[in-house]
Amino acid sequence: MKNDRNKVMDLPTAIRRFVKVGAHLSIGGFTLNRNPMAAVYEIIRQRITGLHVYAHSNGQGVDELVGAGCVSRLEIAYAGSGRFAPTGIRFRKAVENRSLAVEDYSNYQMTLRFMAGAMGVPFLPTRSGLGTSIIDKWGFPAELRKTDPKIPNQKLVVMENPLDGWGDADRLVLVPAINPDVTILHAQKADAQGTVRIEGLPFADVEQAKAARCLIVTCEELVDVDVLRTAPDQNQIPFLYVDAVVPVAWGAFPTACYRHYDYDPVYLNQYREAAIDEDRYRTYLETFVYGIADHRALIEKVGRRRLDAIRADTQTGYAVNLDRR
Amino acid sequence: MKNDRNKVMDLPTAIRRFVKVGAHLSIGGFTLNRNPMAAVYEIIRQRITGLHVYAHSNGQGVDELVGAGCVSRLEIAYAGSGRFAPTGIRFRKAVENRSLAVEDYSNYQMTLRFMAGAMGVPFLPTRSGLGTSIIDKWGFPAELRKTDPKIPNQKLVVMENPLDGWGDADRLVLVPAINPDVTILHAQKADAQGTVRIEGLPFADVEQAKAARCLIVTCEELVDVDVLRTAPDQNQIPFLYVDAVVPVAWGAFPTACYRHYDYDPVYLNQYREAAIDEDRYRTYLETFVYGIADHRALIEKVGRRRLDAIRADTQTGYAVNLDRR
Amino acid sequence: MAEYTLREMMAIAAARHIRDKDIVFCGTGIAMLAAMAAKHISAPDSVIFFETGAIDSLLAEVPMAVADPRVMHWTSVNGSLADAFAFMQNRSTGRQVVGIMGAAQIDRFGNLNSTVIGDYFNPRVRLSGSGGACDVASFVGRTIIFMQHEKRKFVKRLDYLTSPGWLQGGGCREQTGLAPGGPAVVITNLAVMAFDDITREMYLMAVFPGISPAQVLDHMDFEVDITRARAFLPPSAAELSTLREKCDPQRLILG
Amino acid sequence: MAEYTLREMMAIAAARHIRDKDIVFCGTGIAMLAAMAAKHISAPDSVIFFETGAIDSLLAEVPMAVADPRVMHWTSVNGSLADAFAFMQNRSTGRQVVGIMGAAQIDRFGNLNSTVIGDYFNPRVRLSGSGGACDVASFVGRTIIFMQHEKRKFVKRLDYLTSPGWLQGGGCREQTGLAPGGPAVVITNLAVMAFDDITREMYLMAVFPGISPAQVLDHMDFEVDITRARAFLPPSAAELSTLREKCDPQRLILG
Repeated sequence: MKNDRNKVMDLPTAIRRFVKVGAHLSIGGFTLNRNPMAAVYEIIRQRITGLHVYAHSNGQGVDELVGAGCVSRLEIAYAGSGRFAPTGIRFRKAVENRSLAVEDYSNYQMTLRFMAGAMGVPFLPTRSGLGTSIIDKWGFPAELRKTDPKIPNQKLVVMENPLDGWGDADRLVLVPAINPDVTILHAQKADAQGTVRIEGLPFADVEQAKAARCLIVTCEELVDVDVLRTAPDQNQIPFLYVDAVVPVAWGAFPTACYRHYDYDPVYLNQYREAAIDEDRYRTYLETFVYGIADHRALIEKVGRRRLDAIRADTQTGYAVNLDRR
Repeated sequence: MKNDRNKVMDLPTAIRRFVKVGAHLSIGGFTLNRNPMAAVYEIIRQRITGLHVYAHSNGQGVDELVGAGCVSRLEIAYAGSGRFAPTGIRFRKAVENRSLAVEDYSNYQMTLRFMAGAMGVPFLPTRSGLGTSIIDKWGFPAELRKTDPKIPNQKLVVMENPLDGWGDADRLVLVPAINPDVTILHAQKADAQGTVRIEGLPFADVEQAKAARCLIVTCEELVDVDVLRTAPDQNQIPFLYVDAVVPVAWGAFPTACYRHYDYDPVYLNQYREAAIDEDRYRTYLETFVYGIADHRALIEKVGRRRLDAIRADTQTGYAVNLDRR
Repeated sequence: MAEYTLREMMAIAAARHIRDKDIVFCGTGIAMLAAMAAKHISAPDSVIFFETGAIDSLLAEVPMAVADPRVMHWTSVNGSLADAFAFMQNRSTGRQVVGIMGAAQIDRFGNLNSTVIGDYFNPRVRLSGSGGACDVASFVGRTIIFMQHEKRKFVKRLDYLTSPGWLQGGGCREQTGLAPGGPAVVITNLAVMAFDDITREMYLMAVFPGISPAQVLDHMDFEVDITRARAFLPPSAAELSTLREKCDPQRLILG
Repeated sequence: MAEYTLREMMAIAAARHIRDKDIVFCGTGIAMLAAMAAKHISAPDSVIFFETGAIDSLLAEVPMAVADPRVMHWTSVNGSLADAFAFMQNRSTGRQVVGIMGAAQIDRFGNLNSTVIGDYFNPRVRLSGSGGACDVASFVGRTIIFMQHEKRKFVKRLDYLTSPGWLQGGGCREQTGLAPGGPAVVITNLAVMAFDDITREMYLMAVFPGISPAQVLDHMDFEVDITRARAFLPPSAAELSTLREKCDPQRLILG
């Protein structure tokens, strides 16, 4: 029940309970920041496949899920991790060898789709994309859309403004709501009941959380209810939306977690190097995901020295003068 | 320019510059909380008339603007101030004697209308109101809507779901965007450049602010830029939306300002008593608005004893054990 | 037997219809007292939230409005109006919500008027308007309605339909495009009314001590089925002391 | 004359097109450097903001992505994606925004492709996709575009139209329902291109030192007007030192 008082559980349990084969999934974060990587690696370890993933620019986590073969369908705006991988390498390979069905949207369109799901309306309107191939070219075959009740019959609909041109708009793009079976996000703080506080940019995490049927929150710190309730203005997600609270230190590693740690350039570069070569990528998966018990083991493997290098400066929230080449 | 570095000005100047006769206006707050009352009283003192006001449940400020004859048209969801005046007394009189044109919506519909204005789309969809008189009965005459380019031709539009029933919705209500000429809100903190921090519930202030062509922010405290920039997660309105920053202590009085002061039951009861009788109401206006130089003078008139009684407790943010009968 | 006022009995009657783990939307006044009482008595895990965006407020003192600073203290989140209504329109969260509301007029299908008495364009009495009432009535799983039992309030035809109940009854509500769910009970100064599962028509469910079904009908402008009426179990001493001491010691609302 | 690299010249060329008080949307890489340089050189009151919701970040260190924690420090507001794009779609704020972007392909009307090379359903090369590019190109007052000047990138026909420029030229953009405004200049490794006010067709505005208009045409798959071409004023020592010392001392982007 969404208003149980204690939702704390361990990661394998949360993933096993809420992320089923073929589930419709969305993860929080943006490119190389606050991806729920511990959860992503656990999904890969549990070899959950056939996932239908919704992403705006969620980045590293999406590329790793795709690379490990967990994803069969992807609705996405941007598949990359900034300077480390302008185009996600495993994503690119999967699309080019036809092992992944892709539907393209823009970041705002995906954001609005999550927002529509959160608001309980079938669509939201925008001017974005008029005149582009995003409107004309539908990645998912029409039959798939017609036969699968979990996705809408239309990728989107272009409509004349029914309000006589009000708002200087003749025409609008209506993007369909998304209600994922499960959303997973990583936050700095949560309490056992499920109230969540994200520090720094929230990206679209709040909309993704509220649109989901089930919500798993992994957090750096599990805090006492008093900590969050004395400053509720700073909390974004009420416990009423949350199903599982999973404390995982370094849970976003190798992506960043503002005020806790920076992204790890060493890991991200090593990932890129591995991702471009099939043998090296298999070795990467064995060494850093399958061959490892849990996220704590990965963090221990990474080692104190690198962790200290990315530890966030208390003033700026990131690792000042980190070597990011 | 919205990105001038110093937008600080006094209240009479801000009102004179941005609130013209016949302007389309929206004010922040909700019933008896955080109404920009200093600005409301200044508008009344400057005898600005013919205002077209947009409100959800903005409360005390709206009833005083209506009572003083500043408002000719009102689009509103709820005209009252909680237990002190379940129905705004001057509002009720104005409607019953036909001196005020009213268009009725619900709170969510009005919130969505401000949100649509902020987002730059002509409408937003909702299920709210299907089957009600809010859909059928239009308060503004059709001619008015056709002839006035500042309001849409339709109060709202009911539309079949163009996405084949996606989201279990057959039918939706599209509510038209609002872009007020000016929005005025009262916040706890702002800096000279215009970054704004609201403490406690923001109500729909942020949407009203972003929907407006011009934005006046009155604040309890004008703070140094460092104060707000060291914790930007707690700020809601970027300076890029703001035109005027006006420091006014007790600027929401007699409504509440969380963490600063509670609403003043004495003033609100006295207002109700005055509002029901024409003579007493004229006296009220003379004594507490026209006959007074500025908000500071009103606060001095109210007097230390009553101000101390409503001063907020630092822990709870309101005046504990205040006599509110 | 314990002494109690009518308002106290009505608050407790409503509190009894709140189930544990319900998410309770309430406005000001007696509705808020009912929600607070339920939390102390029968539904400790129910959660109170307000259309203003406050979720699970501590409510150490009774608020005088849904925007009272007292609702902002010790919440899970201080959200916005947009957040609060989206929570109710969202199907998975909205269906868990029970809304408590009142009105000036009600019809046989639980539709409510809180906008105007007389012609909308030529009003005899102008009221406050919907506020969030229309939204809540459109969205949530079920509603509990407070009414004064008078002929002029239980009317054949509303002067204005502000908040949708079962509309014209039967499956009409869903056909119109509203969320499943609707009015559950109406609590008045005389009785508790409910709605038939099929026809969605109002019927007399229980009468308060000393009230006869005939008296109830005398206070209504339309007929309802009284054959299912049973006697209402009076408030217990425990219920009353909780309501008085824990919810409204200042008697701001109980009077 | 000062020594400089091509990247440095391109960054400065873009910086010169940013006016004081412009609100600058930028992505990562050279675009971000150009925005940072402009703020230090010619447009002190320009404001940098990112699609991720960070407004007026301090940028003590150059971010490696728009979600880099470095954009979150010392902002006016740390908003959401929804806030950032609403700011651009909103007519009164959006028209003040200049967007800096890049792409894999561009056509004569400044339409961009960053999605796929080859057939969308049978791609030769799959790229990252729109991200926020389509949104920015749809909403903002004007855009500055970075391109490598190559035949395969300046194409007659895009393989996929990701971000709308002037579409088919003339008044086509407004007729389609997009906001007024569109591509202003294209900055390449050879020249600066602009768009005709009436036809909205690309023309050669300025060539970089040592480059001839003919050479520029050799690197394009379509013809453009070269009669308006003038020589490009090389970066000054002051511009260069600002770019190097203030914007990217680690040469993370300048290389």
